[in-house]
Amino acid sequence: METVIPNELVWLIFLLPLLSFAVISLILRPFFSNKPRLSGYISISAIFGSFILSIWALTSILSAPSHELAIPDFNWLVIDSAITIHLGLIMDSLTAVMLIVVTLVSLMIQMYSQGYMQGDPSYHRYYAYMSLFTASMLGLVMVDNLLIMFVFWELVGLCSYLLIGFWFHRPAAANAAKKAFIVTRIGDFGFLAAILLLLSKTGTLDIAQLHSLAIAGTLAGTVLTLAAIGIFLGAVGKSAQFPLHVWLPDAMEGPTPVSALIHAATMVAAGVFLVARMFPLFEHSEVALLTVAIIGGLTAIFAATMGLVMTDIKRVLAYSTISQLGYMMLGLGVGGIAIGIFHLFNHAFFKALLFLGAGSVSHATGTFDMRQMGGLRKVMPWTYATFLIASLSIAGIWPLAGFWSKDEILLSSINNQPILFYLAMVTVFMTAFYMFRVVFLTFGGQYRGDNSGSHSARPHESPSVMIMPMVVLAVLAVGSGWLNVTGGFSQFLGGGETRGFFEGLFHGFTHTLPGLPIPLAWISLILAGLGILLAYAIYSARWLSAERITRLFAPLHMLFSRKYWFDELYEHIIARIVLLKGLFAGLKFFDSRGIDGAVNGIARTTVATGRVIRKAQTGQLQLYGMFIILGVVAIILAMYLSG
Amino acid sequence: MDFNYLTIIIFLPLAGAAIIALVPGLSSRLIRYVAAIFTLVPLAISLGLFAAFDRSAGAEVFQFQEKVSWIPAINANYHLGVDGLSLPLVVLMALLGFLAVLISWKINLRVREYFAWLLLLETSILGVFVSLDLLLFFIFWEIEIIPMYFLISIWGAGRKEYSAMKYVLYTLFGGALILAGILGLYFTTDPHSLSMVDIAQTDLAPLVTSIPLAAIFFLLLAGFAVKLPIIPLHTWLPDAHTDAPTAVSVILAGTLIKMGGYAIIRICVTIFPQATQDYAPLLLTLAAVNVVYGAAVTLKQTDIKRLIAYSSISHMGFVLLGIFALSKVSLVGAGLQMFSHGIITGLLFAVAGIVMHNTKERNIAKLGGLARQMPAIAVIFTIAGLGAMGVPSTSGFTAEVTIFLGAFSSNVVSGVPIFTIICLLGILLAAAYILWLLQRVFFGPALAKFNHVIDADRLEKIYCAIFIALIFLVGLYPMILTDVIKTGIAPIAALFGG
Amino acid sequence: MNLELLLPELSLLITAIAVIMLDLFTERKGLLAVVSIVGLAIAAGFAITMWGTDPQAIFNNMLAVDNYALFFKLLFLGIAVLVILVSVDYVSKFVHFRGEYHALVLLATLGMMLMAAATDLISIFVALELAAISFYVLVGFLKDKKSTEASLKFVLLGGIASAVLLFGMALTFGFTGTTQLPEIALAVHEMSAQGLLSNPGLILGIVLMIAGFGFKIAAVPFHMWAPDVYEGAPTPITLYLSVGSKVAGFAVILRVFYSAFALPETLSLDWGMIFAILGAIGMTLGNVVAIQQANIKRMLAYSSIAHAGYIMIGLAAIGLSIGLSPTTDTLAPLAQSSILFYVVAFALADLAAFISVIVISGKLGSDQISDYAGMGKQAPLVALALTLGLISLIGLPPTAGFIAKFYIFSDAVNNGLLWLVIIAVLNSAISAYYYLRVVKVMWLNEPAREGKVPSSLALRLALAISCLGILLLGIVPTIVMKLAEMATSMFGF
Amino acid sequence: MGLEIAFWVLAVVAIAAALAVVTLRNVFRAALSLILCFLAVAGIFVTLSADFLAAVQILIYVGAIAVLIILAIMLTREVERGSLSNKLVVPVLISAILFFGVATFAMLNTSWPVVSLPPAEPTTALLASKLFGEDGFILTVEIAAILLLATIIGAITIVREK
Amino acid sequence: MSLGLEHYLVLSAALFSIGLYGALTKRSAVVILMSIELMLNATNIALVAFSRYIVPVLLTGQVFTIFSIVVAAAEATVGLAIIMAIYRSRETIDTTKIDLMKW
Repeated sequence: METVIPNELVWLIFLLPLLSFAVISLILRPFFSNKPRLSGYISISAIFGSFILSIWALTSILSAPSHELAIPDFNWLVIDSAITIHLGLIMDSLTAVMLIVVTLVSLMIQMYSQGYMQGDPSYHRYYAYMSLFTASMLGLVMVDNLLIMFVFWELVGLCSYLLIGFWFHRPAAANAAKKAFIVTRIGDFGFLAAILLLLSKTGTLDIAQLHSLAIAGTLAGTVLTLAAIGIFLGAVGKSAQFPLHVWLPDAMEGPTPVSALIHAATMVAAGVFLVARMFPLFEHSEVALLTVAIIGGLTAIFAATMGLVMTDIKRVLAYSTISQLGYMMLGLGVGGIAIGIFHLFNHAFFKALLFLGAGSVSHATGTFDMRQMGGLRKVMPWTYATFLIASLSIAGIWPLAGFWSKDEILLSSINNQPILFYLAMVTVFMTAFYMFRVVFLTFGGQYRGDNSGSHSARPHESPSVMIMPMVVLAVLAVGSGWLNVTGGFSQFLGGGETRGFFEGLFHGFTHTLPGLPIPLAWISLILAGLGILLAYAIYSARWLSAERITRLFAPLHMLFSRKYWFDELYEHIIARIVLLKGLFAGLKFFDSRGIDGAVNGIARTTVATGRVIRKAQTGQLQLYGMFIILGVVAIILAMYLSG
Repeated sequence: MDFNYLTIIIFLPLAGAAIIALVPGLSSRLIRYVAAIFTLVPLAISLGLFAAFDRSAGAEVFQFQEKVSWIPAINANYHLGVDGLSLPLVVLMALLGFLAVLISWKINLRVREYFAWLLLLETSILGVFVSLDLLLFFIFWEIEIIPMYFLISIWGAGRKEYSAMKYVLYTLFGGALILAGILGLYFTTDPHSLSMVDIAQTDLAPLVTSIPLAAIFFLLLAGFAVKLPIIPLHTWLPDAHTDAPTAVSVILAGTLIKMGGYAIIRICVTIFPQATQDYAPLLLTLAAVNVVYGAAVTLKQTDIKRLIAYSSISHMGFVLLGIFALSKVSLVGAGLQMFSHGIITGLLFAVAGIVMHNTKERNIAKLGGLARQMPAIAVIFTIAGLGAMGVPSTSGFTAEVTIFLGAFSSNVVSGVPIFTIICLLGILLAAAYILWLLQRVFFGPALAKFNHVIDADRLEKIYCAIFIALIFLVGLYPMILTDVIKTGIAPIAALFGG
Repeated sequence: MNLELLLPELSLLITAIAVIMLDLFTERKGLLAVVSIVGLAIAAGFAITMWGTDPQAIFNNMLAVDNYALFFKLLFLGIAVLVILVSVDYVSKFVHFRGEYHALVLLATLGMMLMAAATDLISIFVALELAAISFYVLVGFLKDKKSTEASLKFVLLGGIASAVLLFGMALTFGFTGTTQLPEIALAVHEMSAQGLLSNPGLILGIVLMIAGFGFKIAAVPFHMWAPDVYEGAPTPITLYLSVGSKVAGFAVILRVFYSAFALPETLSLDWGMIFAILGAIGMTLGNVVAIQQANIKRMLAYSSIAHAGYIMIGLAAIGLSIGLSPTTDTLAPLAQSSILFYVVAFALADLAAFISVIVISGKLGSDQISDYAGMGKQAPLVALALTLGLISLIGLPPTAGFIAKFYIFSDAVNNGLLWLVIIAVLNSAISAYYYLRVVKVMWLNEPAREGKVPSSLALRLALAISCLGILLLGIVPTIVMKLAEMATSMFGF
Repeated sequence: MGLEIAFWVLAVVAIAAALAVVTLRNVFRAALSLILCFLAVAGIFVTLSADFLAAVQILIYVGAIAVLIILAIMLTREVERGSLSNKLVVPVLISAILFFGVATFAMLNTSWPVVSLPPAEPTTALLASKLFGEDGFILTVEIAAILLLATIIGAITIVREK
Repeated sequence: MSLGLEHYLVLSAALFSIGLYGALTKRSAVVILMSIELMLNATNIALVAFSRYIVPVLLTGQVFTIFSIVVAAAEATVGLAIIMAIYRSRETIDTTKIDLMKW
């Protein structure tokens, strides 16, 4: 593929899924409702097309000078000279990487969904939403204008809402959907404020122009910091960073492939992407960059602690996702675009795989509760194998994908933020522990589920349409990290040095950093190993009793399993008591009794006045006559009194 | 100029009303068709005008003008014309007028009177938007009270008589102040003039009589504020909305309250630039209060229509923000928001009406799980809701974001970024109440008591589809409107250096 | 003698006598109405031919023949025609006195016409009493309890008011030495050098005259007879009191105050303010109390008290306009034609309202508003007319009432009375409450009884005329405005 | 001097008679007091050189109005019931005194344009020419005639049974 | 102080006030009518006095008085007729009891 991809086809990357959405919702669903499969095929073909085009775009960008393609744009909103918003695309290395991630993962997951969603009455709707989401996500990563990006930013949020609430008849799902949307909107509030600020100070929302303004120093100081923090607030919401992390675990109410695609691989990573996209702004504001790093680092360990104690497999994965997103933020904060995005890249594959695995498990057992599982290793070998690979990868075991990106983050943080580094190291341990806790609980031991339940069939391996995508992802979970063994990935994203493949393969184990007794890679590997070992000890070999440990750390366990009471704080105290029952109820009372009461009061007073005055009209004509005389006297007196 | 398009647009519905009211022996069915035709034709003409409107830079501001001397004694003229600001609202009203007839198709009570009043209502609102003479404007402004009174009090629900009377009294009080303001304005000009166009081009400051300009400004503003409505003059709106028949709610939310916003721009801002600028911070404060307070109260509503009504108050706060930020972009945004809110909230009311009609239930707490029984309605309602909470690709987002962008960047009024940021909270709260509403009404387990509830029928689907198409059209391609609106806003923004 | 200038009055007098004579000789009492209307038409014809001629003073300056007077004469003649039309059904219930009824209506009309033309305190007083005596009798014409009570109240209070008016006229005469309005003006103007306010005699005289005339127009606090009398009187007479007698009162006030007490300007300012305040109180009181009324005639009585308040805004505006921008040598021609327009608009609206009441109450035998339930179904056209009349009384477009309010308020604003206008416009909003209540009852409530409401051709004709008038004045007010302007600019004396 | 004495006597009589009219409980006596008052006023007219008016006063007031009133008293059997007062005595008294005070104040503090010409006497011929002459009040007389016509028609209408 | 205009005026005011008092306090309609006649008489005194002192040769005031007397007579006639009518329908002319219509 020597030729550069034509502009029209670049647009098509985004338009194909959109078209699929339109076809499904406007044609298939109304007119072919008895042929649900069709919509799956349409959607998958569309995303496949996008994937192929994305690869073409990637190769074009690789060969383009400065890794960038120029795409002409359209006017979206132009009001004379006062404001100009273009709809245009930015085709650089970051976009290209994201395109690959999104299209590839989406493709895999949509294929998997054919099996997972089979027989669901809303099959059409599912694929319509999936297509819409993919389109929006692709739009998000491609556009060159902050406002338009915000448009897609909101749209992916919307799709997330729709898909979390896909089974809307379940109150929990409906609740979770609403919560997700509102919580992320709090973040969007910051994003939008930043957009407003940037436009008012610079007059443009074109991302490239903003970059150059920040680099040139025109955009600097408080404005820059505020804008960057505002943008980051958006990212915090979308990427479920502390303190807006509460929506993501609840979002697991959606169908599992949705969780895999949206709440693990792509949409939640959009926050990381956003920071990366606007990185020059962060780069020039120390405060902002530090904020990113701190929030990221804190979130990583904070979420991991909760992941330790969850019993729902998807919730463990959800906290894991939050934690890993924290890593990415940390990576961006301390290391730059390449490091953060590299972890995003790897994480997309192994985390999607983990979710698909969880989906496969629940497909077999009808539950997500790990206490109801066990022993699935035998009946679901493929699922077990791929899940294990992904777990090793996320735990950071050499030479799987997770190891590479995580190591880079650790490496950068030790140089810049030592405290965060130590926290990250603890997180490494925890990650390995909770992942293998899942593995052992789910696949090890004996089956603890209830065979006589509604899911009457015995646990069984999932159909191949589900297994195949998992296998593909497993390959990627192993190998995606190798892209940067040479530093090529970083180079592509504009940072880092290159080295030979084999040199790179062992580089981490041979270089001891100042301040550390042994090379970093060893340390992290040992910590991960310890984590796995502990999990083995407790949940597989049962050398240690889980119950006793729980009792030993009862307060901590309570803290973790109740999620630090954040839900209670937000939903009960702030939302329900302070706002709804307090402030808003007060305002409503004021509205109906105060303002409207005053209005009705005035009306009543007028009427009552009439009632009183008419009493003067007694029917006694002489009284009337008296008023004539009193009137005369009053007028005269008034005239004299007023002069 | 060769053809009196605007006159025809305004008075065709009136003619329809006259036919319906006076020709004896029309069957209900025939009456509906007559009403449909007499609203469809104005819609077609208004769309034609929209297409023919000269958007080029040097074009005349007011187009399709008609001017006939009317009451020479007070220099009042029958003067019509549209500019970029009013044209979209005319189109909107013509559209809603037609859709209102469709929405009312199932009305069976006193059909003849109903459609006569409905058409008269359309005439009066259209008249407000195209009048360029203050007296004429005011006449149309006031005429609307009578049909509204009847429509709410006869075909309404709940405390309909109370609400209708409340509406009338509020409007009359507002009208009273407007009348006083118009008179004050009239006597300030020299020679006395009632022409909005002429007065706007006059510098009033040297002409001030015993009545200060600011006083006139506030008289007019207070009158318009009732319509918009600006808190604390808003309490008629929830009652009127709650108890009005569906089609009337649609028109009320769609265009009637826009009369307030339109008039503030057309009269208050354009004629009193100095007072506008002086008092902009006050008005911006009210805008923020409208947005946040309105949304907060919305969250506590239990009646489906009342909730939407309060959300309108919140959304009108954005219009106010856009207006008094006084930048060109924000003013265009205000114009856009008026249109957008018209279709979005119009749709919300239309669907809420269907829900209430089909389920015989309006208490949100007692509804639930309807997405199973009425899937089409659920989808439509969701789309309308998305518009109301400003989700991108709907017109709601485009309009609100334009206001925000314009307002935040405005350099006419100091401190405006703070107000803008406060108003941003409105979007957040909007998400909360819309999602809550959706969840309570449509999601959750299906309730057995609604098992016999039917979904939208074909007619309902058709008019909802028109609304939806417009919501997305404006949301995705806002320039279809902004190109027009900006021609009307440009001379106004120029008063403030924009 | 310029008897030809008295032709309208003479023909009316002759008609009145002819009607009484005819009553003695014919059994076809329907003829009486026909003859009366013919007589009124002839009188109107004469009046029209005089329109536009130069103002003249006749009979030693007792009367003026000017457009101003002619305007009112034509108005009264027109109203009288309608009153006789709407009385047709009413009168047919009497066994006796049909001739007297018509004669008295004609004589009252004559009295009011003379009031509008009189330019001498003596002729004003006598003309006013002619109208008043006729009305005293007409009010008591039914001779039932209510009617006689109304009549008694009217005659006794009217007597007191006459005495008060006469006392005021006496003081004015004493102060100026003349009873002729133009000469009074000269005398007052000459004496202004000595400081007018230091001569409380004149002020007392003026205030007493305000009270006396205020009784006629039902201005607060001289209004209290009105509700009781309106309620008790035969409805056509109530109608005539409301739109005829009251308008005649305004015609006199305008002429007296404008031609006699215009200068010095402090005097104008004073009575301007008095009218402003009385107007403000009147409209507020009238409206607020009207809300409480259950009887529609009584409600309309209070409504007409309120409307007297609105019209007084016009008087106040005139007073202030002279007071604020006096012309030194001669009086500026009366600029404000708004009062004239307003009284026409008010008359039309009240006509429509009262005629509808006559029709509906004629069927129901009740004036209670609650009994009007369902009239929208039983008598849609009459209900529509009543609705239109009430809307015009509220002052909503596109009716005459709106233009009238706009016109009269604009005069007030022009003369710095913005505060008064704000009170007035808020008042008209309040008034909507009780007017619309009637509308509500008619259109929303279910009828208590079945059956159509019959109405005679005469009533329908009268109703149609007034409704058309309301709409005509509301949409193309220019014609009447022109006439009103001519009437005020050709203001003779 | 004689004029002054006459005035004072007549004034006192008039006021006393007037007070009697409004205070006496016997309606018939009140009516007689009214006649006395009318006569005193006629006397006052004489002191003002209005001889013709004095005659008219006696003829019309005493001869016609008072007779009518007495007739009415008889017909309505008012004598038996007596002339009672309503509940408004105190407020009306205050109002009347206030009015009297205001009126007296106004009258005494005004510089009336008094001319010291001798009055025209006798007045009868003069009045006749005033009333019926070419440049007089002939029109007003006509109106008064119509007024009386209306009165007669009205009174008959009202008094006769239905 | 010699006899002058003011004396007559004060007398007139006094009689007027007395009449007024009577008109507003007496229950009997006939007495009220009598009081009204008193008031008119009082006014006549003022008119004649003005006529005598201000336009002694023109007699305008006296002319006015003649008309006033005519009007008084007419009012008395009509008033009494109405009183008769009301007596016929109610057997009383006590005005405090004639309050069928009020408020």
